[in-house]
Amino acid sequence: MAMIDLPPALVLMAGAVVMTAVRGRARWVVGLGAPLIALADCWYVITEGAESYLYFLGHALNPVHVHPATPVFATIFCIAALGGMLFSLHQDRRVEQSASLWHAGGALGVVFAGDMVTLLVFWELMTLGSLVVIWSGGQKHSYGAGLRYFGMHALGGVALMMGIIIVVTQRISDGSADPLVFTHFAEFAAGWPGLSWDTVGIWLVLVGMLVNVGAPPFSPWIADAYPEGSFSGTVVLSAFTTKTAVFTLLVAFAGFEALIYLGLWMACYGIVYAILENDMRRILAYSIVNQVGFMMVGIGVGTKLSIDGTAAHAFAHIVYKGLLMMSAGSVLAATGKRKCTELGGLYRTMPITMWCGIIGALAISSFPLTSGFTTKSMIVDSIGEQSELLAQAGVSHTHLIVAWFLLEAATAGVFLHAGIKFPWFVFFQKDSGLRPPDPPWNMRTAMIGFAAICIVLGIFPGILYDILPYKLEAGEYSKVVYSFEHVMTMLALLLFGGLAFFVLLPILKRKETITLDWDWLWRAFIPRLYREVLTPLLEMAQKAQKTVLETLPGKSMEDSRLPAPLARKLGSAWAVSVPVLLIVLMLLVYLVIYFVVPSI
Amino acid sequence: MKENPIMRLAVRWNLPFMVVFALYTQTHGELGPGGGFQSGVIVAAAFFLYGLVFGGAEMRRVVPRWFTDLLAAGGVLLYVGTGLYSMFMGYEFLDHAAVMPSNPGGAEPWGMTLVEYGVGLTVFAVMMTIFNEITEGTNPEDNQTGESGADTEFGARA
Amino acid sequence: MDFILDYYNYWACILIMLIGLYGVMAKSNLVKKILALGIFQTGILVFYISIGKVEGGTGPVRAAGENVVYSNPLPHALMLTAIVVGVATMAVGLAIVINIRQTYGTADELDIEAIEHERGD
Amino acid sequence: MLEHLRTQLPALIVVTPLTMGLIVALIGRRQIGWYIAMATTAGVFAMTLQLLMDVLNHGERSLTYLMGNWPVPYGIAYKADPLSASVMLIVAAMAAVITFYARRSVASEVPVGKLHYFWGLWLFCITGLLGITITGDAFNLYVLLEISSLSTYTLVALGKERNRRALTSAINYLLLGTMGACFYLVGVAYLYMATGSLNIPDIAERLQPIYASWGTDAPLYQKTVIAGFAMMAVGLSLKLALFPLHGWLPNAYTYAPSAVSALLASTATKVGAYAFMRVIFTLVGVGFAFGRLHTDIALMACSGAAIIVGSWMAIRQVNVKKLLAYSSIAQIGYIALGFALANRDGMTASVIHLINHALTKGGMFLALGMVMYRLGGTRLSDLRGLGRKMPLTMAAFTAGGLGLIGVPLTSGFVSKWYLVSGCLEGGRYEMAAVVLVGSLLALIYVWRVVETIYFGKRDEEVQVREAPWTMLVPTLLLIGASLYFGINASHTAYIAQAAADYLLGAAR
Repeated sequence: MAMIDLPPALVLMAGAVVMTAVRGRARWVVGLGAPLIALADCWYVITEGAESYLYFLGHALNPVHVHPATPVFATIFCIAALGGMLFSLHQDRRVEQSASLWHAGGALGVVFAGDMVTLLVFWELMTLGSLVVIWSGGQKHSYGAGLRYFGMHALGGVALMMGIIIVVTQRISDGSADPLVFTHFAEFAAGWPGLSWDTVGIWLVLVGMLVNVGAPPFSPWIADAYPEGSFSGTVVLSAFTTKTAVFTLLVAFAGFEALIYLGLWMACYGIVYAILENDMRRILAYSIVNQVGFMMVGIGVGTKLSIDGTAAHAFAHIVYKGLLMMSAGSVLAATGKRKCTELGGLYRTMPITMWCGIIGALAISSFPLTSGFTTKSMIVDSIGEQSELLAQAGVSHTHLIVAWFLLEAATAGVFLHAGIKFPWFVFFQKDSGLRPPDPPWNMRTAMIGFAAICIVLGIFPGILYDILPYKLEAGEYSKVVYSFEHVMTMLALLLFGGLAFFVLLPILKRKETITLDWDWLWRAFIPRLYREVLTPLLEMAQKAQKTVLETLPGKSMEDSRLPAPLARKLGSAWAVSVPVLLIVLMLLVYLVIYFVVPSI
Repeated sequence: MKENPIMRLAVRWNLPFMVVFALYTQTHGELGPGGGFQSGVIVAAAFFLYGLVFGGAEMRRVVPRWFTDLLAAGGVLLYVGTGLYSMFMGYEFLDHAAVMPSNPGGAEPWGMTLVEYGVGLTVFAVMMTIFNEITEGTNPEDNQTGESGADTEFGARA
Repeated sequence: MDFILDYYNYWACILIMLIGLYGVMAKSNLVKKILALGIFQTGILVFYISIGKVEGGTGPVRAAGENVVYSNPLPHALMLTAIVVGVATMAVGLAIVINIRQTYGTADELDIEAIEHERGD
Repeated sequence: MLEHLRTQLPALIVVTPLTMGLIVALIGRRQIGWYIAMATTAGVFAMTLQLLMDVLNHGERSLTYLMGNWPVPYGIAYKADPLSASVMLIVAAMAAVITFYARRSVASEVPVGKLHYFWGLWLFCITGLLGITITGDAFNLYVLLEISSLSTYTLVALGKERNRRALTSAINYLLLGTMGACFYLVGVAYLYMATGSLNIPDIAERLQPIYASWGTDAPLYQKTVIAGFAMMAVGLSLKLALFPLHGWLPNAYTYAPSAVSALLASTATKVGAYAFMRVIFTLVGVGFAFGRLHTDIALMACSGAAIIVGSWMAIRQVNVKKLLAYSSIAQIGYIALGFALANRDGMTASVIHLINHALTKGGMFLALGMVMYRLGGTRLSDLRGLGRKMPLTMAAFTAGGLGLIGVPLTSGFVSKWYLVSGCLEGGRYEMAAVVLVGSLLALIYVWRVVETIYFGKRDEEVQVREAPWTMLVPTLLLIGASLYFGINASHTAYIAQAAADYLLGAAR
């Protein structure tokens, strides 16, 4: 039964390796075949419930563990990989395609990771893949964006690694039977754990995951890096990194209240910046932050319904965000332009792209009969449900009420920035004079396929609900999702959002700007700190050193000849004298420690 | 100094005696004061004297470099070989009982003697090498002999 | 005062070592540095030999008579090895200095530094 | 006969390279030096492997060999235990692999007329390193230390054909190295004064009554022992290149011939670390060195500073060889930190990092050696865009670099895993943080090089090919081994834990 032992991630990674070697039509076979085989393998593993153990440093590693949320994430990751590869079949950048598969493989590995070492390994491999995808983007700022992206994720990766090491060490010293296991951190579900030595490891793990999920203050990397991929690369990028982090948070930190606040911040932040943005793909990138914010809230609430809602929303989100990115990618591929100010009126010649874009836009705005509606409302409703429960129990639930209102408002805001703004500025608005045709068949197929998924899941949400972590709750939910009250509330919200858009249209007219937010910290503040504080300090130190040296006995520094024993020596890079002096000083230090310190 | 008869005579007369004295020291090496270190240095000193008076090139004619190189390695090999011999004979490394298994106590001086000769040869050769290294190429008279130092251990002469 | 007088041998060794140490630190001529290193090592040699001395002991050669006190011969034997090591070090050092002198035209550390500095980096 | 020779292994391992080195020098100019060196190092490797097996299977986990069959306090005893045997194995393995590599590299960097000297010194250096590891005699350790150091000085100086700074580096190394050895020697003298013995286990035993008399009315030799230990600690810190006594290392590594840099980086400092461990744990005892004198605090301060400063300096270098040298200083900090913790995980980290870093850094220096062989320089600008020209070499370099950072699936991760575990076990959270910062800084300096390799643009279109397979294979072997030990750490962890348990057991 060799299949049992095969982690699905390896299928995609093997595909990635093969991809670098083959040419021509064989690439199509590999690109489409690998995700399909991986999908089959995923479901094989899920239905068989296979557990496969390796051993590392005496502890069991399990690369094919099935968490409750694994089926839904594994499925959508395979679908996203398939869609992404289909969309990029004509892409002539073999490296990018290979890296895309690799990236997807890493994400799939994380989803099946039963222990934290496997998690970490695939986590890093995934980052590596995405980095190459960004770099092969060929955009003007691809390289710098990739560097910043890598720096940010390396930081997160190191935090994650250290956190895992600390957690595992503590578990070993506590005598835990399975110290590596990746599971829920119970300490964090019950209110606020303080920052103590007992929890510092878990905090570091949390930080590592928050970097990838794009929580503040790490959020800007999403809008910074994703739009720098190529037209097809960004499609792939948008699917995996943040959603993998959502998955890990779902497994490890469900019910951690702080995530609600972070999520609310992200939901609002994404909207504000998306509204200010001009670049169509940056708009969509900001809306990733916004959508992931919804999921974060769901994780933070931590009830069965909210967990199901989060998983379902991640599924739906990957599809419609992929769809939107594809539609933006098609425009980019056809016109070479990214800015809303340069686009417009494309509905004439790109009808398929336009319709698919609109379906995606409706889905992201959770319009009834689209997938967004059937999933996002689960999260929002779970908040209402939970706050009612808390009210009955007599516990304070103000934060949930606030959260509920903010999310409802954000729903309207999403419609404003993504649901209307993106299609309006790209496909309608003024006539930019561009007359590009619809993209080739493979890109059209991918878009139509994803659009179909959006609609099908909107009409038959039961299909998705069946693979959710807590199927029972979701199954019951499918009866209420299309209740009259529900639909009317949503339509009212959307109408309000639409109205606001056209009222505010003059203000929303795009200008050519780049907006800085947290990235001000490292793009402006740190360089400035270096320039205006550190450099003068260093110069002062240098000056002081020179002064001290010159006041020492002997002739001045400028005199190249002897005798100036100490003064010249200390400034010299080649002399032996300083090291010898250090030896003596070290001896002195030791002797002082040994003889003088104990007697005090 | 080559022309100074007193120096020439002093060296010619002293050199044999120094070597003999060195041999005397050498033969006392195994169980008493004396031994290879001392004798090697004394022999080397004798030839240093020769070199100082007659010039390095002349000394190297008498004791060529290949010869000192050979002795330097060969002396240590003699030492190590003694140890290896005992090892292959089934004793511990440098257990001199191997030299005369019938009388282990009496074998000690024999083994030590071999070791001391090895040491003496090496010390002599190495002292000579050091002398050569330091004098070679620095004495203008040596350069006149046309000897090139290009192949010496440290001496790519720029 | 007794502290100084009773341990006069150690003070002497330490003085020799310190002289060597100063030379290595303060002299910029590499030959002098190596000579100073030799002085430093000599200090150690003397130190070892003085700790092997037994008061009233004779040289460790088998002497006639009962109850003869011998000095400890082991440090002497060790120092024989240390001398060889020291000579070897000095030989290698001087050989390198000769090379330096031939390459740079000087054996003075500061001059070498100046030359390398002019050449950049 | 063979069975007899097996009991002679401790001596044979040291004597073989010595004899062969002499024979190489004796034969002279004929160019068979490499063949002899290769055969010798391969043979020594086989012998150390056998010795390690013997030691691990032996009941007491240690073998004692008496030179000349003199009983213990009088003669020199060689003592093989799990720590020394594993360090010997790594030294012998690295020596064999690097020797195989070195043939062409050395031939291109050292004049033909000096090749026989080179290979003779090479074998002497290996003799010294192996000897330090196995000797159980404090004075013999000094002699062997000097044998290896003297040959090293000369080997470094032979790099002058490429860059004349090799000479100044060598003389600096000589002055400082001799200084360090002298301090160690003085330390031995003090301990000899106090105990009258030179055999390391014997001294340890004789120190016990001295320790017991501590704090009583008549303390014995208190100041003598303390001063002796201080001297030894300083001397060995220098040999180990522990910050701030690392001054000799960067230039010596940078300007030595490539093969010598690799040998030095992968074995010399490791052996220094071994000697330091031996002095602390076996000779004076951890209870005295750490418990009473609190050397561990000084060591941790030094190693923490080494990690930060070494990595920081590495970031600033433009010569990649020097960058690696500074990174070595940081890695030595990790090793020292491990044994300063003096708990099981820390010691394991120390030993395992000794092995892993030898493989990784050795492999990286070999990779740079191939760049040197093809391009004649190792500045950052020389590496620009080499990822396309020498893909295998550069892949090996990159993989090694990942190991330096401690990315999972590399052996560096295993080391850091144990090290952080040790830090936490000992309650040294600040040191765990230092390790973290060190990883981040390593990321930066490795990144600088990797970026240049793969994304730098070469100005001129020079024809650069991969180096010959005789150089490529050993490099890939070392890097492959370092990756293998990152994925399957069971062997290294077993050996390292055995060594750690032995040392800590001896300390109790």
